[in-house]
Amino acid sequence: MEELSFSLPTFSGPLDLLLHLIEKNKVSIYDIPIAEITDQYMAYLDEMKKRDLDIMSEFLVMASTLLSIKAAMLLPREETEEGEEIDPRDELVEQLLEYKMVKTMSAKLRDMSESAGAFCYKKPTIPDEVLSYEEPLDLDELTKDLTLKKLNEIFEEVLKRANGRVDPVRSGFGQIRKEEVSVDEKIEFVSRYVTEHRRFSFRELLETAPTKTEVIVTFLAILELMKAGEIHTEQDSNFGEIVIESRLAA
Amino acid sequence: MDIKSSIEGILFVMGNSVSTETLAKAVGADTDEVEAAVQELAEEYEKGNRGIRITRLGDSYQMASAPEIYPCLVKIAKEPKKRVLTDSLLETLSIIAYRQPVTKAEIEKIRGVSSDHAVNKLVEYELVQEVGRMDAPGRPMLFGTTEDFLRTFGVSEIKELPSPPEDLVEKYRSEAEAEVRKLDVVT
Amino acid sequence: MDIKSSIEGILFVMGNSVSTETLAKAVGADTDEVEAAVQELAEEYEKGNRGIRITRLGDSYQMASAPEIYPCLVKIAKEPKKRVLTDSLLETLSIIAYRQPVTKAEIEKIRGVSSDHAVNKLVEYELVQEVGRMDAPGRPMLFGTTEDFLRTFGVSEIKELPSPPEDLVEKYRSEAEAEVRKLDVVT
Repeated sequence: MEELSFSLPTFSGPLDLLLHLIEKNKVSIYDIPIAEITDQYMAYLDEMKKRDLDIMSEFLVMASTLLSIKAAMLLPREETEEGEEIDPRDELVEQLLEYKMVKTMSAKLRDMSESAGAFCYKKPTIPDEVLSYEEPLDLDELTKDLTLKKLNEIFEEVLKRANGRVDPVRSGFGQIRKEEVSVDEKIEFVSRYVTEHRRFSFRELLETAPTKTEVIVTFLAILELMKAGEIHTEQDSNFGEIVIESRLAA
Repeated sequence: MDIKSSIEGILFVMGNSVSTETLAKAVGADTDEVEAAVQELAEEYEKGNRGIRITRLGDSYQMASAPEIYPCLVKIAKEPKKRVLTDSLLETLSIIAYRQPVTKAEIEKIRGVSSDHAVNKLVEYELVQEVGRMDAPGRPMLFGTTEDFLRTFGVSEIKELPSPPEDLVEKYRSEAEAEVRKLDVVT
Repeated sequence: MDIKSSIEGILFVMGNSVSTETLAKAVGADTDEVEAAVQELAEEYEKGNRGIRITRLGDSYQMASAPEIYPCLVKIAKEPKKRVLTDSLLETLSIIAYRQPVTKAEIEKIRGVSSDHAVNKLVEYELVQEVGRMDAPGRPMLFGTTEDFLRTFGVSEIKELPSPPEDLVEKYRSEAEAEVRKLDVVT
């Protein structure tokens, strides 16, 4: 067995190292002396570990693969259905062959990139006249889907939306004044309303509340009455209609 | 490879102008030889009516495309700008059409959003133009529709535009005004 | 100006690779005419031993300097920084080049090491790109080479890459067999 050289080349992976050992020992890929190669592989691994504790787990996986093949070599050979002996090294051999091919091709690619590097390219130099050119405006094309009727509809839509932003309650009010509605008063009012109407929507009830404050107080009154068990409320979905129903006997 | 071809390749890669001195250094010849070779090359391109030209700039030379290919270049050199009337442009246009002459501030009040960009785009598209200034503090610009706008819609005067129901307009106007008045009270 | 000259000018200005389709759009001809004109132009440059070359990259063409003038160029221009591809990167790249489209898992199986980092680096270098997803559990990403790959290795298409691996397998196999026979003789 050869002496280990201590100027360790870097290997791109366990297969790379394995191939290196096979070539160094001048043995055939098809007939790897597993025992020897495994010993050498492990020795390399030890040396690598001394230098770099972050040794890649893949190298260790290969080490265990080699050890398991080494063990299998000592046992009587398994046979295929046709009665041929199965060499425990076969799978590894296939993998090594494929890997060797990749190495050959990558060496070729490296050569090719060196000769291709002599081609030089140029950055785009687009003249200003071209860059500042603008297509002439085609007004008919631009407005081809637009009719006066549609423009009119859009305008009305815009106005409606503008209207939606104006608070009708506040704008109809003219000025700010203190609201004199207490929750107690409102509870009394709603309570009466419940007795009269039995079942109605919250929206209906709000028609009796002309200001924002009254709306809030009415809502508080509803909550109070619910707590007291006088009414029952239902709402099918978020923001849906709230239905209020009396729980007191008519 | 001869001097002329070497210079050709160098001018191509450099793109910018290259001085005769630099060219001489590159090809290992004196400036007179370089000068003669570049002239010859420039003439070949010119006489062959090629897509490339060599232009002299003082003591330098530069490779450039022939101006004749500009029409080809504009077709592919940049993404054509897509001009479309977006919803916000349409809204702004409708306000200007029905409320003209109108200021940007008024448009913004109706739309509830800043309309600077939309107005500028419409001016660029030649559908809207400045028609004067309002006699108010700051003398804001007034906008109206263009003749192109009328022509596009086949009407001869703004008056011919179908008007939105007047009562509707009035309703919105009075409501909006009412709120504005109320805001005055608060402040 | 004829198609050939127009294409010459366009390739010069654009600098990058331009697809035959784009060229056709620019000069207003069909792709066959463009193809013929570009071929003719490329041949003229080549046969005239000129300083400019036209290289094909898949369905695109790009103007380049003749490799022979590289020594002249480095005398006056900064030498372009070459990207150093480590053994790991080259191995991964050659697997992708010959096996594309290929998943990371397949690459890892051939190399026997995790190739995540290598693939990501190659994507960053724009030599490799995602080309789709495999119709298999987990829908793994498939990788293939880019146009930059063709440029870097001086080929017009993947098919031009040397010796398909299949031939090599046979070579190694027969070599190995010869070796085994030799051993038989010795023993």
